[in-house]
Amino acid sequence: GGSEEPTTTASPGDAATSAAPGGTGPKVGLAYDIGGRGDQSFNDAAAAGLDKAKAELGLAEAKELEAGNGETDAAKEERLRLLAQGGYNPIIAVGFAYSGPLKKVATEFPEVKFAIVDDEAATGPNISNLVFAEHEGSFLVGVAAALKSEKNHVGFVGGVEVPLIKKFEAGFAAGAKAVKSDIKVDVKYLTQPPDFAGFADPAKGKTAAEGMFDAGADVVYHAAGGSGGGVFEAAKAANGKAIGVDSDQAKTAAADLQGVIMTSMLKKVDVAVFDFLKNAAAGAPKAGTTVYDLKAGGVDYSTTGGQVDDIKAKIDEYKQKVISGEITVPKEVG
Amino acid sequence: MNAAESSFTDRLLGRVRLEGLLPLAAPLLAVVFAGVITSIVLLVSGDPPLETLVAMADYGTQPRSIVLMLNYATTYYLAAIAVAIGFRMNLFNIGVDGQYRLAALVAAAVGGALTLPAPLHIALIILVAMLVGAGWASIAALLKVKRGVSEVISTIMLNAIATALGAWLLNKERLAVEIAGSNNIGTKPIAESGQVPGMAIIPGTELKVFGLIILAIAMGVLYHVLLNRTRFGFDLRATGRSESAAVASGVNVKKMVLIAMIMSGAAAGLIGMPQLLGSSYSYSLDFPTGLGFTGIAIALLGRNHPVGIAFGALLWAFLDTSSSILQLREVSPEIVRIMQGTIVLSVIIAYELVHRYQITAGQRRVSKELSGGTTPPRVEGASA
Amino acid sequence: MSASGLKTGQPPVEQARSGAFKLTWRLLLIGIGALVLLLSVTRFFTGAVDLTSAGAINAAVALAVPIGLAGLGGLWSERAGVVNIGLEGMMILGTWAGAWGAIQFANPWMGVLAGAIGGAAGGLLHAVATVTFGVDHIISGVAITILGGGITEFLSKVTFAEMPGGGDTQSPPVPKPQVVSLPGIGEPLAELESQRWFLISDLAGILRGLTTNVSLFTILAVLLVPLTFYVLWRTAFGLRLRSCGERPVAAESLGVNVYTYKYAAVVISGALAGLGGAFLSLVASSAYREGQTGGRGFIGLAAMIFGNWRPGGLAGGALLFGYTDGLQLRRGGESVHALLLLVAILIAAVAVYQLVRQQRTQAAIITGSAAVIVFAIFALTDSVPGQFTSVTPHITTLLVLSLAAQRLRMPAADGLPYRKGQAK
Amino acid sequence: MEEAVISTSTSAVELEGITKRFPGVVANSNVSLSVQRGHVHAIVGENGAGKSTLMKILYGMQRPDEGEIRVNGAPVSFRSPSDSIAAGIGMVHQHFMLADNLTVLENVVLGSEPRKGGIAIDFGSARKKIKQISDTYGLGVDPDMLVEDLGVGARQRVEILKVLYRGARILILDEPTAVLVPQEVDELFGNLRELVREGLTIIFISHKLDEVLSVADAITVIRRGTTVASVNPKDVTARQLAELMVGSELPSPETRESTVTDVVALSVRNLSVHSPDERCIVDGVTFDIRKGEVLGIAGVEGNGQAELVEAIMGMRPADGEIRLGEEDISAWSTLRRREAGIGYIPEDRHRHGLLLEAPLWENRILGHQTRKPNVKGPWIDRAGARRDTQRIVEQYDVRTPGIDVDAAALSGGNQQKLIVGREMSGDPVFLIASHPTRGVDVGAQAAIWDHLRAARAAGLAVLLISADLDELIGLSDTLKVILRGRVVADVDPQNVTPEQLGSAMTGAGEAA
Ligand SMILES: Nc1ncnc2c1ncn2[C@@H]1O[C@H](COP(=O)(O)OP(=O)(O)OP(=O)(O)O)[C@@H](O)[C@H]1O
Ligand SMILES: Nc1ncnc2c1ncn2[C@@H]1O[C@H](COP(=O)(O)OP(=O)(O)OP(=O)(O)O)[C@@H](O)[C@H]1O
Ligand SMILES: [Mg+2]
Ligand SMILES: [Mg+2]
Repeated sequence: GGSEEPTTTASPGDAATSAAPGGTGPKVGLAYDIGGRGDQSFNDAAAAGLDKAKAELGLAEAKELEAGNGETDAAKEERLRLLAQGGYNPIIAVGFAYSGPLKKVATEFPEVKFAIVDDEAATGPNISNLVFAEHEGSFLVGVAAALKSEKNHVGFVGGVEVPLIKKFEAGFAAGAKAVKSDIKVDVKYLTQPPDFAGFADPAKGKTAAEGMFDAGADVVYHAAGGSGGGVFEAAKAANGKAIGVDSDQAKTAAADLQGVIMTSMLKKVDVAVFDFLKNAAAGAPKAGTTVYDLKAGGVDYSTTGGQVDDIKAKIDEYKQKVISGEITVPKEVG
Repeated sequence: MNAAESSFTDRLLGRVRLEGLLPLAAPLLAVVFAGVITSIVLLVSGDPPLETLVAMADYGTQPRSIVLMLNYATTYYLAAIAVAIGFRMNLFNIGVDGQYRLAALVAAAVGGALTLPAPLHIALIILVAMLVGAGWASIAALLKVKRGVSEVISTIMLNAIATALGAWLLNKERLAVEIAGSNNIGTKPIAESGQVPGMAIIPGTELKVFGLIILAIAMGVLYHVLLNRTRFGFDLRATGRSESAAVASGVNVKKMVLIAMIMSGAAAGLIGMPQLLGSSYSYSLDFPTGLGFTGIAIALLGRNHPVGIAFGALLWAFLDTSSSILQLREVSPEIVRIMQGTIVLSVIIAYELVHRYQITAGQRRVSKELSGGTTPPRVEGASA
Repeated sequence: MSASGLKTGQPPVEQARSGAFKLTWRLLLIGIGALVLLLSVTRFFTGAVDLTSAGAINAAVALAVPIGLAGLGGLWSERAGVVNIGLEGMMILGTWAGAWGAIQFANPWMGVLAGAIGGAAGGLLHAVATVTFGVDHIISGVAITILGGGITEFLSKVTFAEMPGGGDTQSPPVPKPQVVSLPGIGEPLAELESQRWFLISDLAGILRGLTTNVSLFTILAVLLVPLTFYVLWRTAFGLRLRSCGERPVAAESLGVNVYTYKYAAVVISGALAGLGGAFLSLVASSAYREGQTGGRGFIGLAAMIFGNWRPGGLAGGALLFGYTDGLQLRRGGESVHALLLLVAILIAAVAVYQLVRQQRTQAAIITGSAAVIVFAIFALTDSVPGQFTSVTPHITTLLVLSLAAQRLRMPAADGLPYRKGQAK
Repeated sequence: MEEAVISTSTSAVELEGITKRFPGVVANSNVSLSVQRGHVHAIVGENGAGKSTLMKILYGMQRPDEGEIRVNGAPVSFRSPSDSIAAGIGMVHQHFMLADNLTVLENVVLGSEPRKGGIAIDFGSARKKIKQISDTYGLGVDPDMLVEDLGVGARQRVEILKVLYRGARILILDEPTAVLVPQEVDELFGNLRELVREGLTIIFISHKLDEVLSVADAITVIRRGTTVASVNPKDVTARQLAELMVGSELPSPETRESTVTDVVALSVRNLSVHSPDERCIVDGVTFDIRKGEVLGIAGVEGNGQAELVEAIMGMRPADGEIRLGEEDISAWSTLRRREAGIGYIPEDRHRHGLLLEAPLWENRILGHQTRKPNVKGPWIDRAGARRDTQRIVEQYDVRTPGIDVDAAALSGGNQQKLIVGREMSGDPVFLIASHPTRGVDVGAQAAIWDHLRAARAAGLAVLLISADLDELIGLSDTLKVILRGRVVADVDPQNVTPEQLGSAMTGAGEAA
């Protein structure tokens, strides 16, 4: 394989610097999207999965690379290629942007196992696609929001108006309407692609949420990455409620804000990554699509802080309906 | 001094005039200087300077990286040329960014919508891109000419507006189609006939160089000829150097502003083409962004001179491609960015230093001639 | 000796100073009044209450401050002849330094100070490159913007990552500067506002927005505008600084050390941009967040040009941008749609002016039809697509500039290289 | 300490062995100069001789490579003008050192502002002081005007005011009279004598030798960067002085027999120009210029001459009719007018005549972008342009290291020669010559006059605008006086003295 290629400076020798626990398990390569580890969003969730694997599976080594701003496919391709050549196997690509590049590189290195998060388009015998039913999770928090809303008015703040985030909106709105068909759902996206500042601008998030609370909403759900902090602040100031996203933000958010987060939509990228690594370590990663939906427990809602305990039963009712297929949650804004 | 030779070096290094070995000194000093500063940065960040730089150089000289660099540079070069056209007459077109994104989007949509015989199909796509870029730039141009709105503001604003317009267009009801199983969204892929095959000109790798690198080179030549060899170019440069003098010489400045801005926009339209026709074949959410900004830096790095810009583009491309290898060597991404910034700064500073040295050298030469007892060169010049 | 020769020698141009438009306080107040009236008319007919709501005004100010501070930064350096396109980078440095200082010393004002210093450091670098080494101002600015990003990312990794609640790209919550309100008037104003009366409620809303929950940092920022004017136009320091931007050689010939003043200007410029950044991490949100400037540095630059290199003007530009940005973020669809009506009225007014005052019939017809078109759009739609509401501030800026054809006057030597002893 | 020095020496300034090199040029080589206190000391020399450079060195704006400077006997080393200002030296530069966008007051006080409470400028007292100086010396300067709104004469007075404001004891005036009419010159000299009486020392540069002889107590001649002679005005004639300077003899603008034909080359019918704020700057001007005729326009700077010229060049909108030969060109673009054979020697060579950062041969193309030998169709003909530039440099004796140096590196006089050469080479049918010899040394002056005469004899029609009345009277076949944008008098150059003309220009003449 590529690892024998002498010319490349990316030969395992040089790269071994970061040797984690130095266990006997595989050498794992992780390619992040923009933001990388520490983005307090899905990159971080992936990182969490990796860390868990490090601890429990005794990986020989883990190498993490992150994407640059506005880079081309070629750069992503090269990133994956360098990892493959460096003898990293399996390799995980985080984010749909890696779809094209991963497909290419996977065919170049048939013996290396690849996984990609949030994408089903790149398919191959050595590619595992880890996708999530964000709309289903959002549906549940939509239900929760509607149940908690006294003014029959809720809001959704999206970071950037891209299809992925619109799945959150669609599910949330569906969930809210499932409870109260006449409920008002305000929607705001902070920026438009390719301007991804909307995922990192708390000031904008705060203003948008303030607007919704002033307009009479009392629960606001955000899928805005780093801008979410602003949403929580606005909720606190207006003593309304907010709903977190991706991870259990009632745990991770600033202490004084945790109180306003009634629940969070959990997107368990960490679980997906860990599962994949576990199978890979066992030598049998499942190629093709694995859907992490409600059924699989890949998405869910959090109960930290006990604010939804009173309505938990109701929410779980809907949850069952979705799992049983009695309710099918729309992926797209209707 | 020999006029031809002097004017050549002059052109090569923008306004810096160098005799003898000095032209080589500039880039050399630049590299050394940059190396030193970067080493300091690396030391601070706790990375081994020498190995890291060696690794960079080593990686940068591998066939595959060279291909990547050339492909990056192709795009960067076009971006810088687009900006430089404006700079040559003191127009600051910050709007290249919006212009090329919108152009690429529309061109991709048109190219995907229909199929024509190969050369026609490609030509049409490129034409559309140029038209859209020019059209978008003409808004800023008209605002400046008719209403005296500074192009700096208008283009900053138009970049944002282009983003909104692009987002609106890149939608399933309009120009976009769903990509099955992907969270991405893009225009309908361009058919074979509209694609520009890559060229395997670098031995030792199966990666191909963008076919449209030819277009970039052509643009460079065109830029040079147009500006330095034609009447139009003279008028444009004259306007840039002194508007009042240009007016007195019979140049219609408003018209020049309009034309230059539109040309800059048309050139901007080309920026996305190598990537679109050579690699992605569709404009989607992950189409490269921010190239206009890079173009500004590279244009000035190359002192708005076609050859200088080529070097600037390659340098920039080198820095970008080496990002991954550096990360692989545990140099954190932000350090990579800091290195890029410092290298750019140190390169231009090095140029200035050489320039200064050249001035004092000139003075020393004069004093030698003086002690040599010859009459001041000014007088020789008059009779020569 | 009689000076007759000289006296009569005075050419006509010297008698009447060219009647350039002079902005007086009276004109200013009339303008503001007209604007408020226009807003309340629009609000009244469209029912888009957010146009003049306290919340919107409050948000407007909060969004305008960072832009305004960046703009002031640009003003300082360009008045001394140094183009500063590195504002964004200096602002980014400010966001980190602000948060770090506030957390480190558990005192928001130390954060403010640190933010200024952080930005000033960026300014110093720009000064070294452009003044000492005579590097092209724009490329230096670009490089500094890249550097600013990289350095802050690095710093936040080595500082915030360790702190509880912090991370590589985000700081723990920061202590915020105190928020104050004019006591006793908040409630009654809110009462008035809720009545939805024509004009009165609008004024109440605006007043409440300006007088309740205002951060002390905001007040500081607002004060910096008149302060800048005073220093630059009323003090010896300011005169010398401006002369370096207008005609450095003349300054040099009178013994002014041009380098010193350029340095001072660019460093102060950086400090102001840094304050803008600090405002983002300390007030606009309560933590440092990687990439939170989101291009505001460039908007600041635009605001400065919008204001024709004058403090008052740039403050106006920043406010316009902040207000429209606030509107679109809060209740985009509705408010922005209402703005269409306002715009239609505005353009119509211009058309009338052109017809009556300037006798420019043709122009009037064009502008008039534009007004009609805008009104038609307003009447036929009931909301603006999300993609477009997001650029309301940008479109408005362009609109205002193109309606008010301005005679821009940048400092004569702005962006030109200067070397001592090269006097001609 | 000044007192102590005064007792030891009577020379205010002594320069010894000053050498200054610029890239490609030795501006001064081993210049020595001694100026007595209380003298008006004139320095004369050809363009690029090194006069301004020498003075900039004395003023601390440029540092000598070699040599010593003594002020009042004490050796000094000026690091910047502030040092020389402190030593009581003031300089009026040849190219105005004024910021257009600042007021007169701001320009004057800059660098030595009266303070209120340490930081704020005390505008009140500054205004008072400026008015007071302005009145004492009859400078008639309004402190609150923007400099950009001032005519050249007024700017000159502001420059002088700047120096006086700083209470300088040693005044350097670099070509202060180049832009003034006789009355203003007399006025200025009156002031100078006054100042000398008050014990000030004045160093004064001029290309107008009669002026020099009339006002100077001592004269130093500089040639190619070195002092060639120090003479006493009493025992030299202008002619001898000229020979010392340039080795050629003193030229006179006298035109020989008239060459005026009756073919009208250019006719202007009630031409009016309005400023943006609707003021009438040029007011119904009407005249004809025939082939072979030189029409002189006399007038104090800023009475509409510049606007008149720009209107004829099509550079600013104007009402009225302009005919070139048979054609009505009123609606034509500047380019078309130039192509039709209008040549243009602009008043401000740096703003309208040259691309300072471009090499000479590109400046040759400027204004002739559409004509041979500069272009072939849409293409620039480098070889042709370069060849022709070389020709101009030789024919018009432009002192330059070569045709690839930037125009900025030429001394202004030489820049002027280049422009004249260029405009003549366009074989024009009609030439606008604004101050064709301003700031040009007597040698070059002679050359330029000869060229004008030759062209005129060949049937060229010339519109001549000049502040040098000898030049006007000497070259013109007909003379018109312009005042506040109106033609107020026709004067016969054959029998009018500069003084009469001068008073006519300032309005005083209307009565006479
Ligand atoms: N800053 C400078 N850099 C380069 N060359 C210069 C500079 N200043 C003057 N020179 C050159 O030095 C020479 C002397 O210039 P200087 O201005 O002293 O001449 P001058 O006697 O004042 O001429 P003029 O009569 O036209 O005023 C000129 O050839 C000029 O080109
Ligand atoms: N930095 C410079 N580089 C090159 N040449 C210069 C520079 N500074 C001045 N010069 C040239 O040297 C000449 C001498 O300067 P000076 O101020 O004496 O003008 P001048 O020769 O008297 O011109 P003019 O006759 O138009 O007043 C100037 O004409 C100018 O073009
Ligand atoms: Mg001179
Ligand atoms: Mg001169």
